[in-house]
Amino acid sequence: MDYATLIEVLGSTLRLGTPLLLACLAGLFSERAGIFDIGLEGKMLMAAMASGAVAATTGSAWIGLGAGIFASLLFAGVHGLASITFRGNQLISGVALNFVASGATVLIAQTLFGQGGRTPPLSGAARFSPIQLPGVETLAAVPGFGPFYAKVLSGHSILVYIALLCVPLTWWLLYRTRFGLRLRAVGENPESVDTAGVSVIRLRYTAVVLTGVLCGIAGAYMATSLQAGFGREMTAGRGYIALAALIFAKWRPWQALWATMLFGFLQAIALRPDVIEGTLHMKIPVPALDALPYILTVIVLAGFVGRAIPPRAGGQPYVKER
Amino acid sequence: MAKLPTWADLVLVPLISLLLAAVISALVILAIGGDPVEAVTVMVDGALGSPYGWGYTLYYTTSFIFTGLAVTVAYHAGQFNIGGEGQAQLGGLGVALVCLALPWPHWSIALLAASVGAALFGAAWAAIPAWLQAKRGSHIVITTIMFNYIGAALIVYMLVEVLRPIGQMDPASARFPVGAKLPNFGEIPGLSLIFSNKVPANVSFFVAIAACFAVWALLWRTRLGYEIRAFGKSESAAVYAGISPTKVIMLSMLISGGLAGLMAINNVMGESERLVQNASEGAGFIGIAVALMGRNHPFGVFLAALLFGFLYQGGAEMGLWTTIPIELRLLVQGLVILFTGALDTMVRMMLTPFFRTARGAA
Amino acid sequence: ADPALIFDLGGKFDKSFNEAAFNGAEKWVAETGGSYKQLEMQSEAQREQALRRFAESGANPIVMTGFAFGDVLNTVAPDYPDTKFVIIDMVVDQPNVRSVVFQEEQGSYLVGMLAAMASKTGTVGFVGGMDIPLIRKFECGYAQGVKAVNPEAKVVMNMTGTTPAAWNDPVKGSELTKAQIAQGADVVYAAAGSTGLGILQTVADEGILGIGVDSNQNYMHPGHMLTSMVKRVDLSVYEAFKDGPALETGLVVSGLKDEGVGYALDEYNADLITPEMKAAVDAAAEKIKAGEIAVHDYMTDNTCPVE
Amino acid sequence: MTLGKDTGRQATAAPSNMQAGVPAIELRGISKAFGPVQANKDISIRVMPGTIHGIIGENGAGKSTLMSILYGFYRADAGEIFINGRPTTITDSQAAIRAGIGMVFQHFKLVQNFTVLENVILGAEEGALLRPSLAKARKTLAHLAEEYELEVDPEAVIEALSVGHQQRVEILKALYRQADILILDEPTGVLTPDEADHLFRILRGLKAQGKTIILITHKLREIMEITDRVSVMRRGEMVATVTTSETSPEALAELMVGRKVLLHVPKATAQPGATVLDVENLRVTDGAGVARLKGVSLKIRAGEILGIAGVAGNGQSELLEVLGGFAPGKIEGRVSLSGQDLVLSGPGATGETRRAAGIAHVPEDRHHLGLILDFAAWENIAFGYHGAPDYQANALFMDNDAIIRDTEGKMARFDVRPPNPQLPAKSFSGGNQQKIVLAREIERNPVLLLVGQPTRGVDIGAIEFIHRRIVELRDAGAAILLVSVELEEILSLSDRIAVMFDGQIMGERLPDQTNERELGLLMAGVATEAGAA
Ligand SMILES: Nc1ncnc2c1ncn2[C@@H]1O[C@H](COP(=O)(O)OP(=O)(O)OP(=O)(O)O)[C@@H](O)[C@H]1O
Ligand SMILES: Nc1ncnc2c1ncn2[C@@H]1O[C@H](COP(=O)(O)OP(=O)(O)OP(=O)(O)O)[C@@H](O)[C@H]1O
Ligand SMILES: [Mg+2]
Ligand SMILES: [Mg+2]
Repeated sequence: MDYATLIEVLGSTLRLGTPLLLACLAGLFSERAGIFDIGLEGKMLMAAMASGAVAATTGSAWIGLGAGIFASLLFAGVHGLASITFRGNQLISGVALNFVASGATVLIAQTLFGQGGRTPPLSGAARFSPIQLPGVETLAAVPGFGPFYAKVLSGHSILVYIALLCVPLTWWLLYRTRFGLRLRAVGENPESVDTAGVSVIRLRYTAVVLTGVLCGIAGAYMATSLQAGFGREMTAGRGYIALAALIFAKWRPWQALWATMLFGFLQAIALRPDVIEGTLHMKIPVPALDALPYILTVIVLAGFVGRAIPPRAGGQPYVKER
Repeated sequence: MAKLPTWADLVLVPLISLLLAAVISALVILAIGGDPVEAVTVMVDGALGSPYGWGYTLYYTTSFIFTGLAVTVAYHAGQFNIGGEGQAQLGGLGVALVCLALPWPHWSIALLAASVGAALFGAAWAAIPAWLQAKRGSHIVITTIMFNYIGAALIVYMLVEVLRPIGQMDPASARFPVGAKLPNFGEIPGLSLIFSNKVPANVSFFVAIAACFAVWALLWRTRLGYEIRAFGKSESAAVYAGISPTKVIMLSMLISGGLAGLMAINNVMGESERLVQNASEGAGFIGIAVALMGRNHPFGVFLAALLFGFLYQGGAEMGLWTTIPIELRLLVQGLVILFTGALDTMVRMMLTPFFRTARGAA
Repeated sequence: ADPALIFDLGGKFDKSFNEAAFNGAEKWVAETGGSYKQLEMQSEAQREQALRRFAESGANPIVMTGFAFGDVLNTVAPDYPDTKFVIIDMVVDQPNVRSVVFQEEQGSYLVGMLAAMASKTGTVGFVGGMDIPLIRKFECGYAQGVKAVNPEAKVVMNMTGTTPAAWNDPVKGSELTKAQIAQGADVVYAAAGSTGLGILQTVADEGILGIGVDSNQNYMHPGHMLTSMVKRVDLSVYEAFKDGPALETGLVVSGLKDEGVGYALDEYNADLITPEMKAAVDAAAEKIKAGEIAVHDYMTDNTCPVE
Repeated sequence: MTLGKDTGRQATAAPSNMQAGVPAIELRGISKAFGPVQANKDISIRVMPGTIHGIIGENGAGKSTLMSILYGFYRADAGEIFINGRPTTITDSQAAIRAGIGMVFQHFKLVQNFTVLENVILGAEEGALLRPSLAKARKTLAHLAEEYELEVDPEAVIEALSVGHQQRVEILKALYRQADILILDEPTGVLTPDEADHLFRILRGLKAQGKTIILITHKLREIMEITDRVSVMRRGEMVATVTTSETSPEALAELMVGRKVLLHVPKATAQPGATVLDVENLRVTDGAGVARLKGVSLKIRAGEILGIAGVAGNGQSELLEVLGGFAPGKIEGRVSLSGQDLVLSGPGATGETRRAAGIAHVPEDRHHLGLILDFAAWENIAFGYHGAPDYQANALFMDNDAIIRDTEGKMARFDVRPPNPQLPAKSFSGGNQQKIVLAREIERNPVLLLVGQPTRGVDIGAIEFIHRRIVELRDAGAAILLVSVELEEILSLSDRIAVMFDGQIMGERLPDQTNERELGLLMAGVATEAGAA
């Protein structure tokens, strides 16, 4: 693989890794608070549809983004209701909401636009267009770094940079603020939070809301930035890959960045079998590349590469009195 | 929280959940400008109104019985097998390999061999997640989801690179030899009086019914079933009683995966007669809804599978003859899972006042 | 009986292959005031049920778009001898089936010529959908056209995938296009169903030229659409509907000769096609019709004479 | 310096005027039910400021529940709370903390992967950012550590700390929140004697600073040693509150158990036969690396009951588990049954192999081990014996009808009420549940019966019945290992008594040559002059 190709693949990595990153951070908030969320996929899908539809009708990507976040929050709310208030099975709730999203998105988009569950193609202000980072022109000439700066770092939509910004932000929130301390505590041992006089329920709902917002951005990115409009099942399992990345990252923000970028890279490279063949001098079947993130996750889950210990109270509703 | 009588828990809770799902769906239909009454009429007519409709309804029912039983067996061992989809796909691969291996002399022999192939491949696909859960504590829900994706990729690879006949463009295996063709309801003496030659429902339906009895007998009549249920209720007590957790997790998941895989004799061998991509069409996931609705009892699974068979065939007809998209099926499926599996506490809370007043009055 | 139309996995509104079929049907509706039944495939496993359902309901003729129906049609058609079936892009040898195939290599040759003439870099791209001989046929014709104009030109080629999902993966289409642009391509030919939406969007975003396929896609990104390789699927559907249950079965091969394929020139790309370009391409078209230029059909021997 | 919040109340109260003044805590008519279990019934109590007030009671008496209500963890069904004379509604722990109450729970409420500092500030942060809170806490902790001998590395992660240090963190948490009233729930249950002594020094220091302390324990020695007054709870009720100096351990024990004489089982002198169980130097180290059994040796002969007395958590459970086929950790030593060595770990050590060898086991915790509460009675009768030949119809199936018939017989013989084999175990009362377990284990005529807490949570009538059955089994020639925290049960049933403390056998006594006092001392780890043994 020559440098130009590498640059190309890395740029692609960042674009494809962004929705994974956002969804992964979304999952991080929820699971750190002790709520398992298999429903990242469904929330992203809802957000993609809502943002695509609203951006198409209003012509504004920003309003679309807001709609995406709103739709995602709606689903997050139901998940919160099921798993926090009614102490239901969090896994089943997530699975169920994914199906609801699969059905509802096509249903709504088809009703609104009659294009087979697709929203109309977005153009102009209805999409987040690429932005150039400062000094691209001058720096582009610098050998080595120049192309990297111009082609990999620069020229993405604002949502990509927001996603990247979310990483240090999440880290700071988690490890440097009161809220983060309590959030981490409630996922490890909700009783410790409760006996310290802090409401477990409120904390967990806050986490679920954050998850909704981030999934909303992820979905909106899919429809208004990565693509120009919503198409049925357009998230294509990214919510699950994000979940895998979360485990891979052991529920930590910076590691989440690396994990999602790794998975983004795998996706990017899976698009380019020609590059792989040229680099490795052998043909690797595309399905094998497609399956790689999942295989990696299973290996991590098996604990062969450092054990991934989820937040201890994860998945269990907080019940004081049997 | 106040307790409901057992019968209410078993019958009323799923029915109310279904009702809730139906009401929400009806509202959705109204919201998208459709007519719920028309939708139901079309569904009932399309799924139950003709032998043709019955043929499809029972065909889907057959698949859902297998995947519902798969979820049920795992559930009783305290395992949530969400990998039925992948296991069913792999089962299809097993069926295809068996059917294509020989020019089978008679369908019955082919069915037997294909069943073994399907169950073995399905079980194999459940084996690794099961082993990881038993020995390394890896969460089986996540691993089985991952295996769904890995399985899908594997099937693509097999279809594109291995099984696709030379000169064929679509990624599908060759057609199975005629000797491996299962009689459908139109070809079974007696049933042929009702069904035309063209229905997809086939002898696998009877295998599915047999599987219901087998699973019932397994769970409530055998030592292994006893151990599975005991382990599922209380791991620590099971260990006290000398029940090996590894054995129970492995065996229950192998049986679960085998049942999911067995579904392939219906769709792959009985209907399409070749292996295509995504042959299971989400039936593995519907198994979750079926098991939850059916209260994890084979008889309940049978009834719930009938219901979902109706929903699937009816939904297909609705997609065909009304403006309501076929995706409504997914919505209903999701809502049923949500209400029976995650919001069951809410449903019970809605019901308790009635029982309290009823008891108070008595 | 009403006719019926079944769309393949890319979906009715792919703005390309399936949409062309849809337009043909709508044209028939506009002319005759008739009505027809339609269905979009959601999954591989549904094909047989779809065919049978329409046949059972008495629809006639039943038109389906896409080679993937070939196998099931082969088994379903004999069960309904009184129903006529029309399959596009595939040959099914049954007495009640009309098979319509196109000489896409000819149309692709013409747009290949245009691409080579419009390219400033001497590198042009091709992004195909599913990697099957049919799409290789597009690519091979395209490459022959490119080389005919500029033997030095480079054709960068990618396929989106190996399964029908490749028809509906705009993200991948977009990424592949970006990669081709990085390799110098400044004209990209999208022959990939719905995936083409992503390809052409990227073409427009990146400011290069794109070539549409099947339908006339010039209107989608005016100024960035060099042309479209039109394949008159709409006509095939229209004619099948018009012929009705009495339609003649057998093989129909449609090419430049009967205007079954061609390149699109309209107000959206008029500025991009110079009179010289038009003249050259039209001349080539005549020669092909006359048999003076033989465009190799990939599917005859699964090889392509040019790289 | 004083860190406690200066509310202008008393500093130190002399014991003489303790009775006067306003109580620091007064509870009136507190009741609390968990579903069918009435954990607290109309409880009233007054605790004077600047004193150490003990609460004792058997397992399940409702001590923790009462204190958790005071701390706002549970909400009482009825009753009032007065803090320093003011009526106070305690809706949650925040309210309790505001009222100056701190609590160290029986099961610590610490975040295992947090540092000490993080645990201390959790919920008591200074602002939205952590840094200032941590800085302040670091300083404050240093002072507190100095003042109360509560040294612990503020940067250490909890899971790396010993239990004793974790407890200090809990105390620090309370002090950091400026608690004036400190509740400690069985603080010494998990401590070594040295750590316990240290804790008591801390508590005396706190008392000297004017803090009010409530100490829950069931160790009489501790009550006598440190408390000013003591309240006794039994079966959810408060039976008495007395001044410590005016009572005796014996009197307290009687109040606690609530019955002077346990119905004595008429039992003939034992006719011991050959040695059945021979345990030699058994050692168990649990998953966390803590030694649970430190070289236990004992022998039981056929037709003999060996009673193991001891405070819960001194290794009795582990002893039962090893013998019953569990692997509670790393196991060393030798155990033989009728001369045959038992496999102690690995695949050969399961409940199944133990039963095959003739060992029956009535576990201490019948809800989590002995029964599947959702299973019907007949399914529970087969539990553990589900592979028994008489329960199989053929090679494939179990014979459910045979099990049901067998269950009907067992229910009749053990007077299980209601005698309905189809009822789920959870719908039987505690005593009847226990009878189901006993019927299952006893009627297979085991060579050795392991029985833990046979009458915990069982009413008097059932107790007598259960005791008789155990003696009958002995007379039939079985060896019986009885573990109980009820001294009287041990005294009346056993032919020999071994006392366990801290994973070791402190001594062996004959029931007619010892008394509760001596056993109590042994149970507390105080070695006494061995009597005739
Ligand atoms: N959260 C709960 N839900 C249901 N029942 C409970 C709960 N906590 C305690 N109980 C029950 O309430 C009763 C009193 O329990 P509690 O823990 O207060 O007793 P305790 O005196 O502290 O016992 P121990 O000495 O064993 O700690 C017991 O029967 C117990 O099983
Ligand atoms: N895990 C346990 N193992 C044994 N006993 C327990 C356990 N948990 C709680 N208990 C006690 O067992 C008793 C059983 O409760 P239940 O309400 O059935 O008693 P009960 O009605 O008095 O029974 P009975 O009338 O037979 O004596 C309770 O007092 C409860 O505290
Ligand atoms: Mg307690
Ligand atoms: Mg009672």
